[in-house]
This record gives sequence, C-alpha cells and structure tokens, in this order.
Amino acid sequence: MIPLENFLVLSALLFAFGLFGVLSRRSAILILMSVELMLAAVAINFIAFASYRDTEAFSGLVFALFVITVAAAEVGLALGIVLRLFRERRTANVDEASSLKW
Amino acid sequence: MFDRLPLPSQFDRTIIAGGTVLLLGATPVLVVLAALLVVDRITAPEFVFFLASAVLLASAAGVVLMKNIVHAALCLVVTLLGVAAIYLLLLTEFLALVQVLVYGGGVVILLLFGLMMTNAQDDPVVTDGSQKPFAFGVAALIAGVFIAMALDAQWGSPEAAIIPLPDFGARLFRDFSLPVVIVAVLLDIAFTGAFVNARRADAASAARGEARS
Amino acid sequence: MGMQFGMEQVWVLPAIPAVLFVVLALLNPLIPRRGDFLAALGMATVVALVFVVMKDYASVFHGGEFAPEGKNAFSFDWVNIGQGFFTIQFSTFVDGITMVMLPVVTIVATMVIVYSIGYMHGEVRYGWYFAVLCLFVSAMLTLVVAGNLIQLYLAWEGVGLASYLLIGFYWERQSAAEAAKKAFITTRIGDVGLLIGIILLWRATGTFDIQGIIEAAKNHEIGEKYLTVSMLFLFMGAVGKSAQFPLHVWLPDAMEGPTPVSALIHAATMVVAGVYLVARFSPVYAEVLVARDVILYTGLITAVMAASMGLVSSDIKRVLAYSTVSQLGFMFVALGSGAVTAAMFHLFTHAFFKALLFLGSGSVIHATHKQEVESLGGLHRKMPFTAAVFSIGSLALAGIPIFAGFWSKDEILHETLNEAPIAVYVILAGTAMLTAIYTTRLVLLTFFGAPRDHHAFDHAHESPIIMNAPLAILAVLATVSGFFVFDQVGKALGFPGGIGANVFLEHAHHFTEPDYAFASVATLMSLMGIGIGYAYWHGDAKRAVAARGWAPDLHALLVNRYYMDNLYQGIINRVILGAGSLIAWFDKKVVNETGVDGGAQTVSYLGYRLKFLQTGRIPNYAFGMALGVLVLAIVAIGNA
Amino acid sequence: MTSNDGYVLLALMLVPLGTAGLLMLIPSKERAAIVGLTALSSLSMFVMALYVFCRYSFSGDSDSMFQGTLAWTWMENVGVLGDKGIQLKVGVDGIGASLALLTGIVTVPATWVSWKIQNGLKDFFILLYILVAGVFGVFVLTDLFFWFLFYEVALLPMYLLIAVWGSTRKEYGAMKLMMMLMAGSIFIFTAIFALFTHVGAGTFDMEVLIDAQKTEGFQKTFFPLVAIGCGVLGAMFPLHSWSPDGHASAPTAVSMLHAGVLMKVGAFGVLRLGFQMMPDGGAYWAPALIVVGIVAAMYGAISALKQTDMKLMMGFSSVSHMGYVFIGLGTFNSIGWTGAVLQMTAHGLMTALFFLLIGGMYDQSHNREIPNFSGMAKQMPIWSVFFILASLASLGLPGMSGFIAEVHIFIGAFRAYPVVGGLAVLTAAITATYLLRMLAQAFFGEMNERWTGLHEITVMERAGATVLAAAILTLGLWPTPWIDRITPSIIHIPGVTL
Amino acid sequence: MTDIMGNGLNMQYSLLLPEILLGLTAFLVVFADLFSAELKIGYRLLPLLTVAGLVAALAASLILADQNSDFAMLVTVDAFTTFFRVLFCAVAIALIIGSHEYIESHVNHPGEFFALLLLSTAGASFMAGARDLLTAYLAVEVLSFSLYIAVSLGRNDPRSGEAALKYVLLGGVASAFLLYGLSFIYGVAGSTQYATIAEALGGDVSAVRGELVLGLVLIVAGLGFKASAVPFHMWTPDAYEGAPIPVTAYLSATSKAATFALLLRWFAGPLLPAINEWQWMIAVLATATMVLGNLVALQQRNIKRLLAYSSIAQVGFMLMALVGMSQITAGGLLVHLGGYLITNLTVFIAVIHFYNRTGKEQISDFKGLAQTNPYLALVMTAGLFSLAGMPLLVGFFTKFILFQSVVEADFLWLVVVAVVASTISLFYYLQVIKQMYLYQPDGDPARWRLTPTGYLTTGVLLAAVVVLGVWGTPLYEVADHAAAALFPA
Repeated sequence: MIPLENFLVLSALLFAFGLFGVLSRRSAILILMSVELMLAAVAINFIAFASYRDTEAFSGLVFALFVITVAAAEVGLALGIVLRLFRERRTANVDEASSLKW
Repeated sequence: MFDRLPLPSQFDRTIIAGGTVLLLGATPVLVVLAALLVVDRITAPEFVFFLASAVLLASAAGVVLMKNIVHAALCLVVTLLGVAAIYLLLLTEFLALVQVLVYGGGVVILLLFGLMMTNAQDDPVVTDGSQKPFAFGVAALIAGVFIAMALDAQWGSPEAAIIPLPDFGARLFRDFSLPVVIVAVLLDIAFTGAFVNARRADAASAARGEARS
Repeated sequence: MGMQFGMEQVWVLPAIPAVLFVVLALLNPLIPRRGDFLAALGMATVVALVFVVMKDYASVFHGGEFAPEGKNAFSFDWVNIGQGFFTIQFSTFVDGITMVMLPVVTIVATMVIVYSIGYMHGEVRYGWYFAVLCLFVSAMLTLVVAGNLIQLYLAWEGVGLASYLLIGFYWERQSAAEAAKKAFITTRIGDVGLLIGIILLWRATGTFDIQGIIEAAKNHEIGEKYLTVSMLFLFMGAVGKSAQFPLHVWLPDAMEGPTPVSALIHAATMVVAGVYLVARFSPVYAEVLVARDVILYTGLITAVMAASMGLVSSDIKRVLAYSTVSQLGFMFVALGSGAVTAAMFHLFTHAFFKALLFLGSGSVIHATHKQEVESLGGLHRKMPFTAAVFSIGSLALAGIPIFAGFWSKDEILHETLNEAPIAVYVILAGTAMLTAIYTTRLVLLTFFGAPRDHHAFDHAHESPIIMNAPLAILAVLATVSGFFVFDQVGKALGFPGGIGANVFLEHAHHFTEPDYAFASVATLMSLMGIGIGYAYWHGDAKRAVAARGWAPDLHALLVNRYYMDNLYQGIINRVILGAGSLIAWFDKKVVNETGVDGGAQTVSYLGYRLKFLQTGRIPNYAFGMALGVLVLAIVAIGNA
Repeated sequence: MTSNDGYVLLALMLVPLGTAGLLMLIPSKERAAIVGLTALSSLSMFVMALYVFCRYSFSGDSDSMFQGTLAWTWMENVGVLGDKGIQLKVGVDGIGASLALLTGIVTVPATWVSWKIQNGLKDFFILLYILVAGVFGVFVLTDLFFWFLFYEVALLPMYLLIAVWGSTRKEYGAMKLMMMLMAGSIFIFTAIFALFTHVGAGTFDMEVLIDAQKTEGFQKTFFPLVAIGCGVLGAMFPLHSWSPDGHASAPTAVSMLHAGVLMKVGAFGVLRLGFQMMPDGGAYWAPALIVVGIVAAMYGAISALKQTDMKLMMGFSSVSHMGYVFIGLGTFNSIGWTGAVLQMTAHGLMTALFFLLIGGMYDQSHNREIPNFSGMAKQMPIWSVFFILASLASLGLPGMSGFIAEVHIFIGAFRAYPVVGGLAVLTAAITATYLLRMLAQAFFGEMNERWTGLHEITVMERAGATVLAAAILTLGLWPTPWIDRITPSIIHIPGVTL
Repeated sequence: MTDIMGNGLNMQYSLLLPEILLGLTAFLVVFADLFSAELKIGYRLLPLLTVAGLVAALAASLILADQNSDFAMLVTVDAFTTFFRVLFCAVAIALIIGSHEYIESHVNHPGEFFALLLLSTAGASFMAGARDLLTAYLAVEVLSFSLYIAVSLGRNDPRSGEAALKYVLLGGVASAFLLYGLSFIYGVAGSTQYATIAEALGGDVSAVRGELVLGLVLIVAGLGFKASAVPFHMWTPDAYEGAPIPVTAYLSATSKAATFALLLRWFAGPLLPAINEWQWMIAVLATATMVLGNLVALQQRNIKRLLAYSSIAQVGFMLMALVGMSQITAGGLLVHLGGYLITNLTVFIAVIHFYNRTGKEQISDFKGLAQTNPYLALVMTAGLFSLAGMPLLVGFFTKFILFQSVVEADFLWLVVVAVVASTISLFYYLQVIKQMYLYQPDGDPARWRLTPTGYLTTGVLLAAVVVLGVWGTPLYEVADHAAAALFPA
C-alpha cells in the first residue's frame, strides 16, 4: 500500500510549484493557473487524509469536492476580472496593473 | 475574437510535440519504475503512483515554466489529469471523475478562452517577472519546510479505506446539506461576478438608462 | 489705643505706611495734591508713635536690666505644617537695636518726605513717588521690628523692591532703568546668601525665630563649622544690601534715583540694613570669630576702596555714595571688631549727616540742574543756607569734634585699636583722613571758587522753605546726635545707662567722657585731611589737576572704579550670557531639533522608506506573503 | 465637606461640558449670547471652586483621604472589571481643592480676554470649555479610568485651539505639543494598566488602588513611567520642548490655561499617580526627580536669558518654575511637597497673568520681540504695572505668590539635599536677572516711536489682570488657607517625612 | 436525524432564519433589478428592499438571541453568533442608508451590488457561527467572492478593476495557504468539527508536531490575509483605494469583523489547546502590523489609502487580544471591534458624502471643510479622534478596555508597542483634521448640506460614537456575554 507520506510530499511539491508560478509569472491567467495547482495540492491532501485518517466520516472528501468546486468558481470569477482589466488596459500583465501603489 | 484563437495547425503541432516530449521524458521513468516493479521493490499501486506523480510534477513544472502560454495551459490539463489519477489511487473514483469533468472539461477551456481573449499578440509568448530567481528560492524552501514538517509527523501506517459512493452521497447531501446550499450561492456569486465584469459596464449602464427612461 | 500703645503694638508702625501705600497707589488720582500731605502726616504720626514706643521701652528698662518677655507678645502663625513641626510665625521684637533704628528710619523718612514735597514738585508720577516711599518705610520698619527671619527676609526684599522702583523712578532714562536693574540683581545675589543662611539656621534649630536661633547658637546647639558657614551666608545678604566689597557696585549707580531717595534709602536707612542684621546677630557672630574676621576685613577693604574712589569722582551724588559705602565699611569694621555699640552709633549719626548731605546736594541739583562738580562752584554766594548746612554735614562726615560724625567715628577707631590688629587701626585712620580730603574737595568744588558754568550759576537760587526746613532740622541732628553717646544724655532722655548700655545689653559700654588723647589724634588726622583737601582743590584746583599726572594709571584705576564694573559686565556678558547662549543653542539644536523634531522625522522617514514596499505588483505582494509564511514556518521549526 | 458637596464637584466638570454643549446650539452670529453664557459659566465655576476650597475641612478628623466623595457605578462585573470596576467617582483632597480653585480663578480671566476673538468665537469657547472640563475632572475625580479620560480630554482640544487661533508657527507648535503630550500619555497608559493588573482588585477606584499592597519592585518599575508621562505635561526637562513653542504659538487664553493650569495637571499626576499610588517607588526615584528638577530649573532660567520672544521667554521660565515643583516633589518631605503644590498654584497665577498681558499687547502690535520694544511703560502704563507685578511674582519677591512657594521648596530641598537647595536659591537670582533685563529693555528707557499707535490693554484684559494680580497678592501675603489644606493631604501619603 | 457517525442532527432551519432572509432578499433584489423596466420600479426601491431585508434579518437574529443551539453540527447559534449577526446587519444597514446616493452614481450594477452585500453579510455571519471547518471555509469564500466582485464595481474608474484583480489573485493564493493549513489540521485531528479538533489537539500538547505547526502557520497566514495583518496585508491599501468607497468601508468593517469572529472561534475553540504553538506567531504579526501600518500611514496622501493603513494598524491592536486568548481578552476584542466598526463607518460615510459632493479623495481636498460644511467636518473629526483613541469618544473606551484586557493576560510589552503606535496614529489623523480646520477651501467656499439620509446616518453614528464613549457599559456587557459563549464554563 502507498504510505500517506507519499501523498503529502507530492502535494507539498505541487503546492510549491504552484507558488513558484504565482511568484514568477507575469500573466494574470498564468498566475491563476498556478493558484489552481496549489488548490489541487490542497485537494490531494484532503482526500489523502480522508482516506487514511478519517475513514468513517470522510469529511475531507466532501471538503475536497467543495475545494474543487470553489476553485472552479474562482477561475470563472477571476477571469471575468482579468477580461475587464484587459478591456480597459489592453493587457493581462500584472506588472502593468500597478497604478495603485505606495 | 476569433482572430486571436490559435490556428488548428498550431494546436496540432503543440499536441504532437508535447506528446513526443512527454513520451520521451516518461519513458526512462517508466523503465525505471517497471524495473523496480519487476524486482518487487514497489507494489503495483506504487508503480502507478510514482508514474502519475512524475507526469503530474513534470507537467506542473511545464505550467509554471513554459514560455508559451498555450503550452502552459496544455500542461495544466496533463497536471490535472495526473491529479485525477492520484485521486483514483486514493480510491475516490467519484472525485477523480469530478476532477476530470470540472477541470479538464470546464476550467481549462475557460482558461484557454481567457488566454486567447487577453492575448493581443499572435505569438503567445510570456515573460516572467524579475523576481523569478527569488521565487525559485522561496518556493524551494517552502517545499522543503512543508515536506520536513509533513514527515515530522507520526502518522502511523494507516490503511486507505474505500469510501462507498452511496455513503459519500449521504454524507454530502444529508450531513453537509447546508454547505451544498452555500456553495450553490457561491457559484451564483461567481457567475454574477464573471457576468458583471465580462459585460461592458457602459453597455450595462446604457441598458439600464434606457430601461429607466 | 493711645493709652495702651506700647511695644506690643509696634506692628502698627509699619502698618500705617503700608495702608498709606495701598491708598496712595490705588486711589492716587482721586486724592488732592496726589496725597503728598497724607504721606507726610502719616510719617509724622509714625514718628510720634515711635516716641511713644520708646517711652514704653524706657519704662521697662531699669538700670540696664531689660526684660522683654511679655512685651513682645504680638505673633501669629503664617505657616504651620505638621502641627507646629514647621512654622513661620510673624512676630515683633523690640530691643535696644530696634530702638536705635526706629527713630533713624522714621525721622529721616519724615524729613525726606517733607523735603520731597518741594523737590519733586511738578514731576510726573508725583503721587506714585510718595506711595513707593511709604512702601519703603513700611518695609524698613517691618525689617527692624521683625522677630522672625522669614519676616525679616520679606521686609528685606520689600525695601529692595522699593529701592528698585525708586532708582528706576526716571525710567525713561535708560541709565536709570539699568541702574535699577543692577541694584536689584546685585543685592539679589547677596540675598541668595541670606536666604541660604536663614534656611541653614532653620535646618539646625528648627525655628526661624531670631531670638530662638541666637539662644541656640549661644548654647552651642549648632556645630561651629556649620554655624560659621551659616553666618557667613547670612553676612552675604548684608554685603549685598549694604554695598560692601565686592557687591558695592550698585550703590553709585543707584544715584540715578531722585536725590531725596538717595538720602533716605541709599544713605540713611536701607543700606544700613546689613549693619542692622549683623548687629542683630552679634551674639552669634561672637561665637564664630572666623566669620567676624571676614566681616572686619570686608568692611576695611570697602572703606578704603570706596574712599579712594570718592576722591576722584566728579559727580556730587556719587561722591556721597562712595562716602556712604566707605562709612558702611567703617560700621562693618566695628562689627567685625565686636563693637556693636560703636557700629550702631555710627549708623545713627551717619544717617542724619549723610541724609543732610544728600538733601543738601539735592538743593544744589534742584537749583542748578547740574550734578557734575566741574559745572558748579561758588554757589555759596547764591545759596548761603545750603552751603552752611552742607558744610555742617561735611564737617560731621570729616570727623571734626562737636559734630556727630566725630563721636561715632572716634568710637569705631577706638574699638578697632582695642580689638583688632594695629594695622587695621592705621588703615582705618588713614581712611578717615581720606574722608576728610574728599569731603573738603566736594565742598570746595561745589560751593567755593569761581563758578565754572555761568549758565547754571546764574539760574541758581535758594530752595523753598519746605526743602530748607528739613535741612535745618537735619543739620541740628547732625550736630547734636553725637552727644547721645554720653551716658548723661541717655539718662536725661530716660534711658538709664545711656545709648551704650541700651544697644548692647550684655556688655554694657559706658561712656561718660571722651578719651582726649585718642580723640586728638583722630581730630588731627581729620584736620590734616581738610588741609590737604584745601591745598589741592581751593581756588582753581591747580594742584589737583597736576596730581593726576603723577600716577595716571592710579587715577585711571580710581576713575574706573578699580575696573570692577567692567569685570562684572565681562562676567555677565561672557560667562552668564554665554552660558545662556550655549544652553539656548543646546535646547534648540539638540533637544528640540535633534531630539524631538529629529525623532518625529525619523519616524516619518521610516514610514517613507516602508511605503515603497508597496510596489503595486501582485507577484511582489505574493512574494511578501510567501516570505511571511516561510519565516513563520522556519521560526516554528527552530522553536521545536 | 460632606458627600453632598460631591455634587458640586460633579458640577465642576459638568458645567463646562454643559456650556460647551449649549454653545453648540447657539448660532455663531449670536455673540452676545455666547459672551453672556460664558460669563455666567466661568463665574459659576469660580464660585463653585471657591466653595469647594472653603468647604474643604482640614481640621484633621476625617480618616479618608478624599472628601466630598460621591460615586456612581459606570461599569462593573464585566470583563476585566470586578465590583466597583469603573465608577464616576468624585472627591477631593486638599491638593485637588487648591488646584481646582486655581483652575476656577484662571478660567475667569481666560474667558474674559477671549471675547475679543473675531473668528469662530463659539468654536473657540466650545474647545476651551472642554479643556477646562478636563482639567477640573483631573482634580476632582478619584477613579483612575475617568481620571485618565479627563486627563486626555484636557489635551484633546489643544491642537485645534492652537492651530486655528494661534500665531506664528502655530501648526508646528500645535503638532509638537500634541504629539509630545500624547507620547507622554503612553507612559501613563502603561502605568495605569500595570497598576490595575498588579493590584488585581478589578477596580479603578483610586482609594482602593492607593490602599492596596504593591510590591516594591513593581513600584520601582512603574513610578518612572508615571513621572515621565506626567512629566511631559509638566514640562520636565528634557521633555519640555513642546512648552516654549506651544506657548509661543497658542492664543492668549490657551496659553493662560495651559501654562497656568494644564502643566499643573502633569505635576499633579506625578503626585497622585506616582507618589500616592507608589510611595516606595517614589521614595526610590525621588533623588532622580530632584536632579531633574534642579537641572530643569537652571536650564530653563539660563535659556530664558537668551530668549528674545516674550512668550518663548515665558515658556522657558515655565520650564524653570516647573523645575522647582519637581524639586519640591523630589524632596519627599512635607515642606518640599507643600512648596511644590504652592508653586503649582503660584506659577499658575503668575504665568496666566504674563500670557494675558503678552497677548493683550500682541493683539495690537503683532510683535513679541523684546529688543523691538523700549519704554513701553510710557505708552501702556497699566499694562506695564501688571507686567512688572507678574515679573516680581515670578522672581520670587516676598509678598507675592512665588516666594512662599519657593521658600518651602528651598527649605524642603535643604532638608533633603543642601546642595540642591543652594542651587535652587541661586536659580532664583538668575530668574531675577532675565526678568529684570526684559523689564529694563522693553518697559523702561526711551519710548520706541514705532509703538506710538498702541493702546492700553482692553477693559476686560485689565479686569482679568486685576483678578489674577489680586490672587497673586492674596496667596503671597496670606498663604495660610492653602497650606492648611495642602499639608493634611500630604501627610496622608505613606513614607513622607515631615 | 443522525449523521453518518450516528450523531443526532438538529435540522431546525429557523435557526438560520437571518441568513435565509438575507439570501431571499438578495434574490429578490436581483430580480427587482433585472425586471426593473418591466416592473417600472426605480433605483430607490433597491436599497429600500435591501435595508428591509437586513432589518428583518436583524430582528430575526435578536429573536434567536436566546437560542443556544446548533444547526446540523455545522452552525452554532449562540450569543457570539448573535453579536456578530446583529453587528453585520447593522453595519450593512448603516452603510446602505449612508451611501445609496454614491452607489447609484458611482457603482456599476447596483442591483447586483446590493445582492452581494446581502449575501456577503450572510457569509460573514456564517463565519461567526460556523462550528465546522467546511462551513467556515465556504462562508469565508462567500464573503471573499462577494467582495472581489464588489471591489470591481467602481464605475468609470480603472483603479477598480486593478484593485479587484489584485484582491482576487492574492485572495486565491491566501485561500490556498489557508486550505493547505486546514488540511493539515484536519489530518491531525481527523475531523472538521471544531469540538472534535479541540479534543484531538487537547490530548497531546507536550509534543510539538510539525504537521500541526505547519497547519497553524498556514492558517495564520491565510486569515492574516483576510484580516490584513502584516506581511499579508499588501492587497489592502490597493484594494481600499481602488474600490468604490462603500466597498472600502465594508471591507474595513464587516470583512474585518468577520475574520476576527472566525479567528476568535478558531483560536478560542479548536486551536486553543495548541496556544503555545501559535501565540508567538500572532504576537509577531500584531507587532509588525501595528508598527508598519502606523508608520506607512504617516506618508499617505489619499484618504482611502490613509484609512486603509489605519485599519491595518487597528488590526494589529485587535490581534493582540488573540495573543493572550481568554474570555477577558475576547471580550475586550469584541468591545473594540464594536467601537471600531461604529467609528470607522462614521468616517467612511462622511468621506462618501464628501466624495458625492466634490468627487475628490485626496487628503488635501479636505481643505476648508470646516467652512463649507462644518457639520461634516465635525463628524470627520469626531470619527478620526475616536480612531486615534481620544476620550469622550468610543475609541478611547474600547481601546482602553482592549489594552487593559491584554495587560491582564500579561502582555504588557505588546500593549506598550500598541500605545506607542496609537500615538503615532494621532499624527496622521491630525493631518486630516488640520486640512479641514486650518485652511481656506480651495474651490467654491459656499456652504453645502448633506442629503437627509446623510444627516440621518452620520447623526446616528456620531451619537453612537459619543454616547458609547461616555457610557459604554451596554456595549461591554453585550460583548462580554458574547465572549462568554466562546468559553463555556
């Protein structure tokens, strides 16, 4: 059987990949994708814990389902905002969306 | 709008090239894993796990590293499918299904649309921010810390259990009925959000103004 | 009150002028003649009351035995902390010393006020002038009847205030304003010592009551060194007030005030407060001989220095001022020799003849509007009466027998010879001769010889009767007051034992006839002085002018008052104002701009730097968050 | 004093607050109504303060430290608070009564001279009366929460009062003053919190806090916080920086109240919060306080020598005089403390008079530089007489208020540290120097023709000056009523030597 | 009904009446807006409807105040929940009445806006009431999603979109952090139920376990983002500045309060046994937040940005209460939260009305307001002074109580930092007051008046600021009661 730790390590790596994407990318949409990676890592965690440590109530599974749902919704919402920004500024580059500062 | 969509040929090229790369990259991993499996160092589920993990992580790396936006998006598809595979390994077919449907079918398409609609150039190449090296450092450290902390734990060696779908359904729609309602509202909100932003504000106002007058 | 009035009611004496001050100061415009007659009448009343008090005092004074207990019953608590732990009890105390001071103060004051009616006629602030005079008299009387040191200090500062106001009476003149300031600050330095002395004495005895402190000191309840230090501090007050070296510099400048004021305050009364104070504490000073020596030599230095400066001064009032300083020096020499009686006696006579001299010079100034001797001369022809009374005063000052000054100065010289090193006597006698010299010079230059300023001379005229009458009375007193030294006179007046026994009860000093041998030496010195003075300054004073050439440096030294004013001015400018500048700079630059403003600016600058963390870029923000998580996690690992 | 008199104490705070409230309802245009209301209000405050002062019984039979105690529960048995947690509790001791009287006296002329303000008279009075309410509150409240609340209330209006109605560098002065005083509150805040927690009675009642046991270590730690915090308001060196600039830029009435009364709140805080609550800490730190006091006294006096702006000079003079107060407190004996409280009153009166007079002149001349003036006594004799009187009081002339206070402080200092006493006496001579220099320069000598257009100060200013001068002379000549009230309160404080 | 574990489930829907009412009203508003042309209804009906719904919800909350029950082990209805329900409804009511003119002219899609406001209020009250991580998480997202959108609703203001983008992207990252942390807590405890987690953590507190600490770090980070704690605050100033002003107000009020409600629920409940693991984190965050917030606020020129930093600084103060977690500090925090919300709304509504009139939002634009509208200047001044913690205003009282309660928990040093920071804050509040009172107006010096609703809201809020400042007893008692619900005896 696969040990729980394997899943945790995998999710940590996936999370870190996502974080790296958030920190290094300039395109709003790519940042959004990276966030999706982080959320996927979270879902893996929840499911892993549910399967291994909460086999009777498996709330984690439900949680993961909701995480997936919310993540999807978030993509939709964020895309709307990106589109709006693009319409106003002709760019989806987050570095150029920096008129608000200091 | 359609002028900004990538050409089908480009798609083809991408898929073919990507598949080739994937195959070339996966083959050695596959070979090593197969060898390990053969010598009984790993079990069959582990074989699948490692294979899926390798694909998943490689494509995740693609998502965050690819210069070409479309390539990155396609890598995301692979990643999410890999995640679905992991779900399967965790014995939750239902969630794997949801993952494939929601992500593979919905989110990625949405993202692709978004990409195309927001990319003014024909050449969808993106540049990364100047803090990339630091980002790499931080991400690496975070991964290290997370892994260290996760492994620090005394999890014991629990066995994964199969959760029957009916039980899951009961749990979801009976015990967690309220969250289901809430999440419905949430989706509604998200829809509203997408709607109000994607629609032209002036158009909306104009419509309202006409309605009022 | 009349029948009962006595020593218990002595508080009434200062109260009358105090009330007059309030009335005159506040209601001045409403009173006819601005209240000058009220002041004069009030003072006359006080003089009368003084005699009543003296009669009462004489009645309890039997054959040198004086029992003041029960006769000084007036007292009340001004301050009382901790049920009597710390009290300031206002009380009056009357003894022989008071009995000398009271008539001096009140009589001279009365004379001066009457004289002023003529002298100050037509001045602006005429009423205010009399009001302040009343304030002065009130404070001075409080000073001499005070039974308590705080009360004494109160009065001490009160006379200082009056002096300040009167020196600065012509405040439109910058010089008058400066002189008033100088007088106040200089005496204030002395007062610092006085207050410290008072507090030190309280610290040792727990009381401010003068008699209590004297008792304690006599009973050796206070350590000798402590007592010495305390008494020296106390003496500092006297040095300031009585214009002794090195704080004498204010008195010549104080001549900026109206001349009658100089007569009253800066000759007869206030400046002798220091003498009074030391005399009052003489039983204590008798216990601390070091302090007494300090007094002696301070007096000696002052006497010589002031006399020498009087020799060259060209201002008629300044000469008199130096003379006053010098004579006060004589008194302190006496006190330092332990001759309290002699000191008080000289105080007594000096008050009258010096007041006379000042008022006389006032008449001259009134008539000529000049006070530079270079502009005067030959006035005896125009002002014979003034010249006569002025000469009487001068003879008294010079120490010619019959006149009052002779008797008292003789007493001092006599005591000095007995009680102090012989050198002191020699120097003091020499100073007496100097006195005669500058006195002669003053009289000659003012009243004799040829007029040097014809304009002034032509306008000169004899003063009105209201000014001359006080002069006459003072001239009489300047002549006869010396006779009080004789027991016979005292007995005739109702003071058995005479003034000698009266003043200093414990070692009654009986004086029935002069020591002719000693007196003739002194007289000879004085006559020599007059002779020298005549030789140099009669006529057109050729020798005096020639004499300047002998030792120009010495002359310059004297004219420049031993450069002490310059020295003080230098100290004030360089040291005190320098310190002021330094601290003001420190406060502005270091405390305020660096400390306070700098602190504020640093905070603000921090904000300025920190705000640039807010770059406006999403990846940067996310980076911050990630860093936050990383740091927290790493620290958490470290903690584990 | 009975507890019924507690209503008067309460009224002392509520009348100015109520006046401020009523003023809000009056239209700005109704100047007559504003003047009438403030006249009535200030006078009634004075009468009440005098009543409190007179009614305070010093015969010594009451065991309680405070008289006229009256309490209303505000909040209890909730959260951090236990029984009697926070009460609106009034009561005075002799010190409070004396200082309340001072406030009552100064408020009257401060009101009178402000009537000539043209812009925003109503707003000015609203803020001024809030300030006055704060000051009265501090003197009569015996619950620490409300005490501190009113302490801050007294500071709150200061910024606008100075910045709007002030002169010269008003924005700078106002901001500096406000920030420094608030920074001072940090320390007080901290000390109050610590005290409450340390005592652990769940109440801010001062009587409980005073009586409670506090460890020596606690007291030694937190006394300095109170001393610093309140010391800022008391212009304690080196935290005095706000004082000269603040005073220089404040409008007349604010300078009067601030220098006259508010600075005393600082010293009062050191007494009440510091010495009364933490006597052991006070005893431990008293030498430090006395050193700070003497340094401040000399420092202020010497700086004042070189100041040319009259108000700046008075600002530094205040630093110097407040230095005496701290010397008095640092002596830790009853004489010095009596002197300190007397000095608060004395300085309050004379400095109010100073600022009134300077303001009266500045309103006409818009100049305060001493070298620009000369012979002013000719042009403005009444003004000059009052000014000279104030100067004389300031330099400690006997018969005026300053002397009696200073002499107590000197004596107290001599009891504790003779050297300090000696230096303090010397400082009094320096004080005389700068004041007399100013008088000789500005008031005497030949008239400067530039100022022939100046008029005598207004009738209201004269009246106000008369009130203050009368108070100065009364205190100077007959300090007994004050001392009788102050000393019994001081002797209640544990550890104070006679 | 029982759940899968055999626990009894209380499915009494009436317990959720306020949220249900809010939800229904939201849909009603959207429909009304959608068919406004057909139904011939004007804009005015929308705020009316919204307020009516909110009032109903508020009333329902009060009716349910005495209930001490839970819904399906997901939502607790107790004094704590009620406190926040009432607070959130009240905030929304005040905000809508105070800013409906602004919303009409400066906000896109007012109907949707009102609906979002209603739904987010419901979300916020679920955050306060949740007793299961899942409910809490979804509630957080409901509130966050609504706010992402609300921020983006600024009309003709490009800053609005940018602000929304920053908020939504960083919010996603923060959500990921939070969820990752939650997953570990879930992993450690094996349950998402607060009570079960508390039991699980309570068993073994001696051993420091990496996975627990990791979970805590990430939860702190995630909620730190929602609460704007340094260094997770960086979205705050930008979002505040870019958002329409009522949204800014809402962000600084309801969003913040809801986050603290959640923090209190978690740190006083399931996570309390692990206090030694998280206490220092909160302390560090609190210190950094107070210091940075106040320092940077000194340099701001835009009133919204200034208020953003000011609210960051306030978060620092509130976090202190979590450090020394006890019923006393929780009570102190609730008191301060109440006072802060009232004060903050006062200021924001004043700013909204100022903007309605002038269309300006730089601090220097407030020049001479004391002349052109002395009433509004007074309201602003009172509000700012209250924020600075000046006496006779509610800010003084609540801050005093909060700080005292933290000292009571032996964190004197933290309070000292807080008081210093609070003093610095006075400086920048005074800068605004200075503009209003010291200078002449730049433009038209004519006097102007507020709208009637403007007078109503500012008047009521000002009265609350003053009255609670002078007599804060009821607030404290209610807060204390609510805090007691967190710590069942």
